[in-house]
Amino acid sequence: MTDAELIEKLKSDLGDTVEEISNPARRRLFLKVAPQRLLAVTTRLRDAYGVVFLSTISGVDNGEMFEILYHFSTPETDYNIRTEIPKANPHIDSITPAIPGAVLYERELQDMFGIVVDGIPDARPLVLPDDWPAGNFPLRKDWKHERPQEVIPGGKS
Amino acid sequence: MAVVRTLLYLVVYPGLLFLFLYSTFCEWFDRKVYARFQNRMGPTHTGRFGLLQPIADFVKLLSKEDVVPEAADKRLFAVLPIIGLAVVSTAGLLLPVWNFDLANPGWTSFSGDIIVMLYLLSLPTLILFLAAWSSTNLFSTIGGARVLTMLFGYEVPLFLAVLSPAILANSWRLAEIAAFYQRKPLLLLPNLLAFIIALIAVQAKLERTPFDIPHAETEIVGGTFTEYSGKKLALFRLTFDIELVVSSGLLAAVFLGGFPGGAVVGFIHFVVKTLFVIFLLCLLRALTSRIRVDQVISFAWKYLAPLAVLQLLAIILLKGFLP
Amino acid sequence: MKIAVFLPELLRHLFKKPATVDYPFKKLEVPKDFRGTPYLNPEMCIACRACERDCPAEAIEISSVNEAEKRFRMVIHNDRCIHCAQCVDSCPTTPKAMQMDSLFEIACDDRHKLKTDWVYVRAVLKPKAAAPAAAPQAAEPKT
Amino acid sequence: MSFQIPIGPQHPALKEPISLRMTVEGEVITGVDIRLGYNHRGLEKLAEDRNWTQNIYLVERICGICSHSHATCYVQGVEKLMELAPPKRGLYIRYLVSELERIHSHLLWLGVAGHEAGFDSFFMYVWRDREVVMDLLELITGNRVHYAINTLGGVRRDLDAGQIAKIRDGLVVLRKRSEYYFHIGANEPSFVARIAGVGYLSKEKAVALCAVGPTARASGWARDVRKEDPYAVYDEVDFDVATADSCDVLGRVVVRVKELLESYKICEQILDKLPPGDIAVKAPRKAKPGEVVSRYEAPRGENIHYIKSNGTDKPERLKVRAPTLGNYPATVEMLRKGFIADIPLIFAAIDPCICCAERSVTLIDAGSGEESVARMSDLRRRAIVRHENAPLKRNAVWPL
Repeated sequence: MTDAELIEKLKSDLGDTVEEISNPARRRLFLKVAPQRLLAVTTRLRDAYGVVFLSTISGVDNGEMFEILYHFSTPETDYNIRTEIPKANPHIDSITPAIPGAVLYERELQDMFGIVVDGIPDARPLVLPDDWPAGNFPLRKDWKHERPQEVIPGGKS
Repeated sequence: MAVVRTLLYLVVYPGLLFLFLYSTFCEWFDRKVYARFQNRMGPTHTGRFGLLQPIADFVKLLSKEDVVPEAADKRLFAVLPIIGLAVVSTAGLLLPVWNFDLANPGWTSFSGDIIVMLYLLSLPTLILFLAAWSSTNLFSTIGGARVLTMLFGYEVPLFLAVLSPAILANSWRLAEIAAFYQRKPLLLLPNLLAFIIALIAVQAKLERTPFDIPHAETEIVGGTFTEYSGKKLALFRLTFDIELVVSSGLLAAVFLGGFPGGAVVGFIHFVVKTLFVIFLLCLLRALTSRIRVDQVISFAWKYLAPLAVLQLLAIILLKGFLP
Repeated sequence: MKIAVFLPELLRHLFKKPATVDYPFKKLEVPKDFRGTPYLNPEMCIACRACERDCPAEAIEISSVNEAEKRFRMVIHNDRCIHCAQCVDSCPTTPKAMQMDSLFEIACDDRHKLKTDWVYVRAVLKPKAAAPAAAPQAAEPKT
Repeated sequence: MSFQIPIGPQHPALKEPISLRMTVEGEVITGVDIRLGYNHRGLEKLAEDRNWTQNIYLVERICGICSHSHATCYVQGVEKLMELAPPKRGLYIRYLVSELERIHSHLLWLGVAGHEAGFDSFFMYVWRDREVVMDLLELITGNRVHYAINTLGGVRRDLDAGQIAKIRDGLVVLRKRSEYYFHIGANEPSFVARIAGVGYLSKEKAVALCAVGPTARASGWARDVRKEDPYAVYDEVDFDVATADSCDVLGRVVVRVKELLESYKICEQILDKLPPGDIAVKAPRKAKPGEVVSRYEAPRGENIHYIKSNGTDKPERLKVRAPTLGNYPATVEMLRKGFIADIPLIFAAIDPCICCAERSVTLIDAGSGEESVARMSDLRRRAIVRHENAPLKRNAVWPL
């Protein structure tokens, strides 16, 4: 099945649950869905299209909004599901009911962007230390890392 | 005079000094052969051909910081390496290396010394277990449990295998067993199976691959030795080296026809035969991968112990036919 | 399943030469394109700062000593250098002002000894000049 | 009696820091927890203030073993963003290096598997043979580990006839030796007894937990990015996807061995078809705004980079998912109900590359034993204080 046929099928199948489907390159489909429909679309894709493999979840800080991309892949094509949530109220539903392997990526998302994933089975921080100051989310654009002064132990300067 | 002689026996030959030098040499030999099996160089640069490397390691460990865990039973923790060393050195005294004359054997040779020696050789295992347990580290505890578990596997086959030549020789005395096979070397052949079983069991006793389970570094870090450092670790390593010499000497005396000849020839026999046994142990080490502790037990009880019993039966039958 | 399949292999190796190189006593030859330590040919450098801009480890520092005399100072922090040779690729001159040698034993006990610096006069490249245009008198590397 | 043992952050079986908390009952594992973040380097944030060229070397240093994988994955994506078409010869050389890297990585892994099982002879032989491919890589790229052969728009170094001949010779030696050693390694009873039936991961679980690479393929799930999303030269070469159905560590060994043999085949095909011409085109300094998802089959599995550009010479966002991170949930599943003795083998069987999985923020440190985590700077300060206050030459006791 080529990408174009697949897009037609997806459009007729999912209807207006998907806001936008684009195909910028071969084997790359970008679907845009509303955050509250994410789990439904994921489940539907898993059951009807065999989309079981989640490569990763990447988040981008776009200023006012967080853009979250779920990168799925199947032998036919890659699905990248995009959703946007407001920075003021960063809540998203967990997709672990559909894809159990998503938990690590969702934990990373929580750590790095401060997005609250509702219904995540394991909400502990993944990569940040326990004494990490609350409210610091490193991959947000307004978080700046200050490089510490280089000190050479026992050195002259 | 007798006191001086006894002291010389104890301290110089075949006592501590000789055992120290010879065991470090054996460690060098073992490491070198192991390295050559694996296309490596082994110790090269300390002393000629790296001969001094084990001594250098020993001295280096002696000079290292000695850390004792807070929660450990400190007295037991400190005293165990010394007891271990004493036990294996005592076992070393029983080796028939210096009993040149069977009619007038030294005061350490007596009827039943083979049993005493086997007993002394099982003590280090218990000492290891105590050392592991007293250091209270999690990894040590697991290692200690593994030491004891393995003990139940290899000890019985080892005893059965070592006793079968003794039964054939009709003696419980190492010097007499050695002398018996000296007279009738062909009778060594029926003991071949027992020799192989004893080799495997000794390998397990010395905790070398494939039986290095109690201190399998990739699984439980240092295992029994996790908390040991500095002087105590050095003594433990020396204990293992001496145990290697003593147990290979035991196998050589029992299965390879003893160490006949006078002082010099007998000593050369001793060296050649123990090195041969160490070579075989080293080969076994290079040949296999580590197995799990449950596999050790099932291997020992499914194969080693029945085979050892079979060997014993065969020897007893053979003895009936012999004049 | 067989027993002791490794045996012939092990015994054969007993008589083979070790595969190990006795390193500090014998040394291996490195290939001719080995990426070692970067160094500067001061007579070719036009101080365009392309290397400084592209260096991923920020190991190159170029500062102006005297703008009127066109004297520049370049410091290569070999303690930060990751030996990627991007500075050589980025260098626009022909022949290159930045080059790599094949030294690999540069470890030492003090990070400050790893700094190399040059004070030099900016070269003015003539279009087809084969010889370096500027005098290299000020170009002694100091450590 | 059940108790918890910490495997890592420092442990002889793990060459890199990760913390596994095992709840064990005797020798049997009953619970597993993985803690990351011991050595997080903040690479994704760092990439946002480096230019496109600098980032090649930054992502290359995500990992030492699969350095080329990350660099290639990144470069592939940026080339799409910049709409560059690298010349054929450049691509062939780039993917030749990537196959050689796969060979070196798999040989390394086989040796490590031998070592974890206590089979040191196998380890030594395999690593000795690995030197052959390391030397080839050094010959081609000028370095043994960080090849740095990728540049935007092609590769940086060309191959000459002498090098090609040497690579062919090396491949012949490698193939001969690997076949021989795998034959005898696979017949050594004590080794096979250690790895067969250990670390079971059923196909359903592998799919559900999104396992990647050889781990998934050993569970009978034939997924290979090179086959399903053929990038660059992979639709021009002929190779098979290796799979195994035994779902255990033995299956993972088999998959990697088969992949090695496939890689020798691919390398030879690439050398046969190597076209003449340029090796690189000039790349612009800035990329147009856009986004790209770049996938690459690293030796450990699927490697995916999401790159977003905002029209400047620096990326807006670079998301790196290394294969090891994808395999962690599957590892937890595999370790359950295993023996303590199996931990190193099972964990090593995913070919963990901890530095790959740890990328995003600052140096942190999981403290020993207790569940306390301290900042690296804090630890360093404490270490310096302790060093300065330590009395000279006294029997020290553990300071806890």
